[in-house]
Amino acid sequence: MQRKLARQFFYDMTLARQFEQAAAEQYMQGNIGGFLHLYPGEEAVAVGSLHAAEPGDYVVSTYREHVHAMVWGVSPSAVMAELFGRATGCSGGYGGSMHLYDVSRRFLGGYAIVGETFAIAAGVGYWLRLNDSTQIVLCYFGDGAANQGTFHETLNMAALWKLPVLFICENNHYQIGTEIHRHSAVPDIYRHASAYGIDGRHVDGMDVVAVHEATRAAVQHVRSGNGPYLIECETYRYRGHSMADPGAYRSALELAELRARDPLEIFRERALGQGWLNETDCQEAEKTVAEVVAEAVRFAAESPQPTDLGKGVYSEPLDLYGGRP
Amino acid sequence: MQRKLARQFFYDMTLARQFEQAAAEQYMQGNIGGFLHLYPGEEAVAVGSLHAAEPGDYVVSTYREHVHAMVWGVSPSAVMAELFGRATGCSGGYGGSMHLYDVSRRFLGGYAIVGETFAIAAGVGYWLRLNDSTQIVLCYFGDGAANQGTFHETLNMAALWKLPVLFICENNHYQIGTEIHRHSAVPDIYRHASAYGIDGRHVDGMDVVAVHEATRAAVQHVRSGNGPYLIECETYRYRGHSMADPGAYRSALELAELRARDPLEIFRERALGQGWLNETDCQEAEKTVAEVVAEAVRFAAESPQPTDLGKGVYSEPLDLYGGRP
Amino acid sequence: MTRQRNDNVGIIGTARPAPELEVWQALNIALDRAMERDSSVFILGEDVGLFGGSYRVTQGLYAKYGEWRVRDTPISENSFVGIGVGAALAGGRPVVEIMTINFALLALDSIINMAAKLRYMSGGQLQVPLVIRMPGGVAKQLGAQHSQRLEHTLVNVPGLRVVVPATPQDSYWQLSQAIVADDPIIVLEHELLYFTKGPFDPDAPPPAMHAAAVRREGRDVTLVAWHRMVSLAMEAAAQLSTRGIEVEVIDLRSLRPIDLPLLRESVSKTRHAIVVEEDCRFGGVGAEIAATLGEVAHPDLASPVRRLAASDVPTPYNAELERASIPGTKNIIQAVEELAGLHTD
Amino acid sequence: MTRQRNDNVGIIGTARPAPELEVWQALNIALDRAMERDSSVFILGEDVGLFGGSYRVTQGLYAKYGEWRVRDTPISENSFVGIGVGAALAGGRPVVEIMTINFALLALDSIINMAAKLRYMSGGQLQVPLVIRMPGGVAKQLGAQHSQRLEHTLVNVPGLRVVVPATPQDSYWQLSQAIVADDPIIVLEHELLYFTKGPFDPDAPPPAMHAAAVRREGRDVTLVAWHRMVSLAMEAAAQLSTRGIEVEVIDLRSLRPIDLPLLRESVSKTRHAIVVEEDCRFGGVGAEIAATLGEVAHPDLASPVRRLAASDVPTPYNAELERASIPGTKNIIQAVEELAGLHTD
Ligand SMILES: Cc1ncc(C[n+]2csc(CCOP(=O)(O)OP(=O)(O)O)c2C)c(N)n1
Ligand SMILES: Cc1ncc(C[n+]2csc(CCOP(=O)(O)OP(=O)(O)O)c2C)c(N)n1
Ligand SMILES: [Mg+2]
Ligand SMILES: [Mg+2]
Repeated sequence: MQRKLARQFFYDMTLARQFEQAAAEQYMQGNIGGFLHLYPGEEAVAVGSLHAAEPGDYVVSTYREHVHAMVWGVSPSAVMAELFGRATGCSGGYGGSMHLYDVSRRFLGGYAIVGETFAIAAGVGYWLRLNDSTQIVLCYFGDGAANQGTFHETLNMAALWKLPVLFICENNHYQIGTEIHRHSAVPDIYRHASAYGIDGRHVDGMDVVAVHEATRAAVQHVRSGNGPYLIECETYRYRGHSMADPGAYRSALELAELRARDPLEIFRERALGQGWLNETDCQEAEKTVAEVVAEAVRFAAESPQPTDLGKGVYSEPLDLYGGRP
Repeated sequence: MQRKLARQFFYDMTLARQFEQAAAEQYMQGNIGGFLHLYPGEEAVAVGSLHAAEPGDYVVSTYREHVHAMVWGVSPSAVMAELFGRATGCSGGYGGSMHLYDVSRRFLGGYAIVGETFAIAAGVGYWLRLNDSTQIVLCYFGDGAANQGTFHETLNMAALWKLPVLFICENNHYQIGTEIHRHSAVPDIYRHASAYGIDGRHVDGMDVVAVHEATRAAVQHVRSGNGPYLIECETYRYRGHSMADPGAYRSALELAELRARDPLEIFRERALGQGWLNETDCQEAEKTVAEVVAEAVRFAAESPQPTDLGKGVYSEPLDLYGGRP
Repeated sequence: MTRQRNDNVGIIGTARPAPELEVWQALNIALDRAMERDSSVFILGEDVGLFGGSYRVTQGLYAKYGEWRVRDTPISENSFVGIGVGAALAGGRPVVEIMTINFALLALDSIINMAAKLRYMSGGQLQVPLVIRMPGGVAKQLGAQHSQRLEHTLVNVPGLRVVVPATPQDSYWQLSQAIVADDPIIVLEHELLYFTKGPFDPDAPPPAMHAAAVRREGRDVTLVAWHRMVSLAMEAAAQLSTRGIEVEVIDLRSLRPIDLPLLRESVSKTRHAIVVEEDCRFGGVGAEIAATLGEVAHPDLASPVRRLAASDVPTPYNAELERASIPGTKNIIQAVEELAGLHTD
Repeated sequence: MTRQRNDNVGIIGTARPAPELEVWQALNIALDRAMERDSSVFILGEDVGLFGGSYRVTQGLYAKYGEWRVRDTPISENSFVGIGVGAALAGGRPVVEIMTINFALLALDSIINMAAKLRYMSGGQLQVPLVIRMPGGVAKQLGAQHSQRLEHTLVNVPGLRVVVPATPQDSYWQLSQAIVADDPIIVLEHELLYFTKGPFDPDAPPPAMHAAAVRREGRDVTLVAWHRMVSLAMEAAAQLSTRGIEVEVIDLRSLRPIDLPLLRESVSKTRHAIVVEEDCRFGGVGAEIAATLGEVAHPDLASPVRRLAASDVPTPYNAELERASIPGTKNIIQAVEELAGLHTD
């Protein structure tokens, strides 16, 4: 493994962890409103997979997408400002935590209705395929989302038309308070792929290197015109579903067990052991991240509020009563 | 095979064929309106499968359901009267061809939106299971319907909760004008069952005996509390999708080939060969059916029109503006 | 500020002092009692069981009634609502919770094409005693996809009834009535009302499910509101009263049917009406109320029925913009003052 | 009976004689021209390709443009509309056909939660140049599930525009305009209008997409109609004219936005208005028109705006009941006569 990539993994996972921690604090202080879904425990998935894609590719994610946005190049400040609802946020303060967008980077959201990411990703894929483009789409979804009808409908069409979409399941075993065995008859999500003639595989979602390697192979498959691919990353979220959820449906034992497989810790140890990183690298990264996150919070707090209620509903102002100027 | 059952198969398939022929004629004469979806070519599916169920069981079908209704005990006259929109029809003239119901026989429709049958059947199954009933539900659907999100959603729940539902696919290779390889990435519908941990099997849907035997085994499986089961019956429709469709998207060759495997002819030959039936049996059945169908048309034509526009919208009359009597 | 209960004609309530409860508790008691009384009542929805419901409404019922009567579902809205319809056809009385109304957009085929139409299409044979509960409305910065009000979509559908309880007592009454009724009924709950308190007496005799209630009497202007807008209208009325303008506040309680006789009675006295609506103005339910009242009460009205409604924009995340997007007490006061100005001219 | 084209103010048309075409042909030409002009335009839907479209609208396009630009889809409405949204975000200009509006109930999440809201939620970054075509209305005995009119659901949604062309010329104009526009636009087509003929000139300059049209001038009553109800209103007007009642017929053409200035202009002359609607009365689009017109045109109106609409029932299959469930020419005549009586009293 390259040193450069290892640094990047470490930096990004640290950023992910610290950013979400800061977001939780800002939420508790009332600076962030609405629903806030955090990513601690799942860092290896976004970080490992996104670094296997190319800048021209598209990314479509869910409402738990702060980390995806940042790893894909949206600045922590723009994300934090969006959580604060400020005009400098990556959605201008109109979207909020669940609706991050950055068109210039081809980061297409941010969908709060479970199951929406499938068709959006396939639609982008359709357009790429129609234009014989070599770009692909990364589509994230949860284990609960796999039960939505759109999963089935979209995977069928993606397979039929060989669309360049890589479906990445963040299987954290829970659909809010419902454990996967209580919501899915076949809880190995990757096994669903075969119902569409799609190749699928399972990977340890706590191991950023494994996720990365699996994704690299999958990206290669998809980019070569072989149609869609599905990767199931088995992972875990440390917090409740959102800030509103204490997560009381999980046992302390289960939580402790999973926390012992912390993706950041695992990677740090391995990277130090293999000599990909040294202690100084890690400490420097942690320090930089702390500064970046503090700056993001400061930036967000000092940013102006958006002021135009009607902006952007239509491409040009529209009087619903047909006012003639 | 019992002589009695053989007679029944022959009678019902003959009724199916002749009834639909009469319906087509009545449609051409303007006595039947709306969309009319006919069953010729597919008779072995409804006839073979329904005779494997018990009277207390429930049946849920699609808009191509005249034959299912009749085999399940609704009189041809009540069905024809419904196609004519008369008050004596099995839905009082309010439903039409696509919405046949007979609550007393547990024939629950008649759904015109593709994919609706799944959840209705599972809902009935849920209620049966909640009450530890030994009855089961037969749920019919087409190959095109398997692409609807409700297929996926419902099969998952039916499997999770071991609901007593037998899903029966009438795979006639077409979703109106779109051939199955152009609408489904995995056109072997029975293979989809495994994505839900459900047992599924394929059967020749032109062979009424094969359909019957497969269904008997499946009914046994479902009734014993093993949860749902899926049978794919491969069949063919001779006519266009509905009376409005000339079916020009199919080659004459394909049509001729399939017609050569006509379910009625196959069964007649086999039954005569095996001595289950003799020529007299067949001729008698054909004669009786001709009378029954003629009577159905006469009954329908002479029946009164329904006259109350507002009947049955609610369980009791409701003034939307809250009129106080 | 102390608010007095008013026992005049048209005001729903009881003279007996009642304990105070929150809306979610009242709904919880309604479910519990219905399930105790009738074993055909059961609950379906996401996280209604082990988790106890996103807004606590089903709390405790899973432990008490078990998984078959309080069923946690996968995220499959169209199908689990359809399962509710199927079970209702077979004899059950399902109460389906759609976690929030925003997800109802996925289930409208089951609601509109099946639940609402099956009785009619079957010539009156089939019965669909189904209740669908959905929290909705603009809450606190939930963003455009999670701030939906779909009243306009549901009220137009023949075969459905739609109720909008705003108090614990009404929540109890109307949910209880909906469960015993033989038709599909939509119970719209407001996310910001679950934790508001109010008097509660489970044994008080209920008014008709669709009856509107006069929450405050007044002679100058009628405010027609429902759900959260009722409390804003009450606040506005209290403030206006100090300036000598007496507003009559009507809590509609039901959106299909609507209690037109009560509205007519009110405007025959006040001669002015404003509909206050949390949904977007264009094509909202307020239009039905204004159009009908404007037509039938024309001789009584001194000015056309007005509508105060949300701006015609998706709900923005930013807190200030969000607040500006829906009517507030100030807007109501201003609208009444404009009318009153006109009135006294 | 010969009908004259009228070139007065407010009447859309051209002085040049034009060939006659049917509505489906006009739509077909609009698609063909748009696809020729702009390679980012493509079509998605069930049987739009090889089969040529259920109502022939896409006939010939599959052969001409190939399967990637005219794509036959599985029965997966929510997802193929969502695919349209995704492709639009990436730069395409998809024209999605939902085979009939009845199936749109399955796709409303993609339409309302995604297409309509994405631009706003992204702070104006995302663009959704998507057209969704859907045939609908009460046709001939298609039964309750296949006779839907969902105008009321769609017109309330911020971010959408909804057009309702009733003539070949308007069908061509409005579909063409919708395809080049940068917002998601719903084109509602009426199943009984596809094979009606009318003058057609593809090169005539179009009016604004939302502009209403005066189809017949009159001084006594304004009839506001759209889609198939326009032709019934015209018939009624012709008959009433023989009895000395002169009706002004307005074809609304667009339901979001609506052309309120034209309506006001008309009622300032006629002082009476009736909205004629094929959808159910309760909570229909007619309510918005009546409420708004009643409010802003109050001083001009001699009587409240009335609504003539469908009965509030699912559509029955029986032909006579079906006919009775929606307004017919006779009902329009009767409604006008009632008003006129009132008028001349
Ligand atoms: C259609 C829909 N139904 C319900 C919800 C409420 N909801 C939000 S997240 C969630 C659980 C999703 O679980 P999963 O897909 O596993 O993602 P995770 O949150 O675990 O990352 C639910 C039920 C929703 N947003 N959309
Ligand atoms: C949701 C929905 N989409 C589209 C249609 C229009 N439609 C009616 S039947 C049909 C084809 C169904 O094919 P299949 O399920 O194979 O059944 P078959 O007609 O072949 O028996 C379609 C597309 C519909 N009724 N419902
Ligand atoms: Mg999960
Ligand atoms: Mg088929």
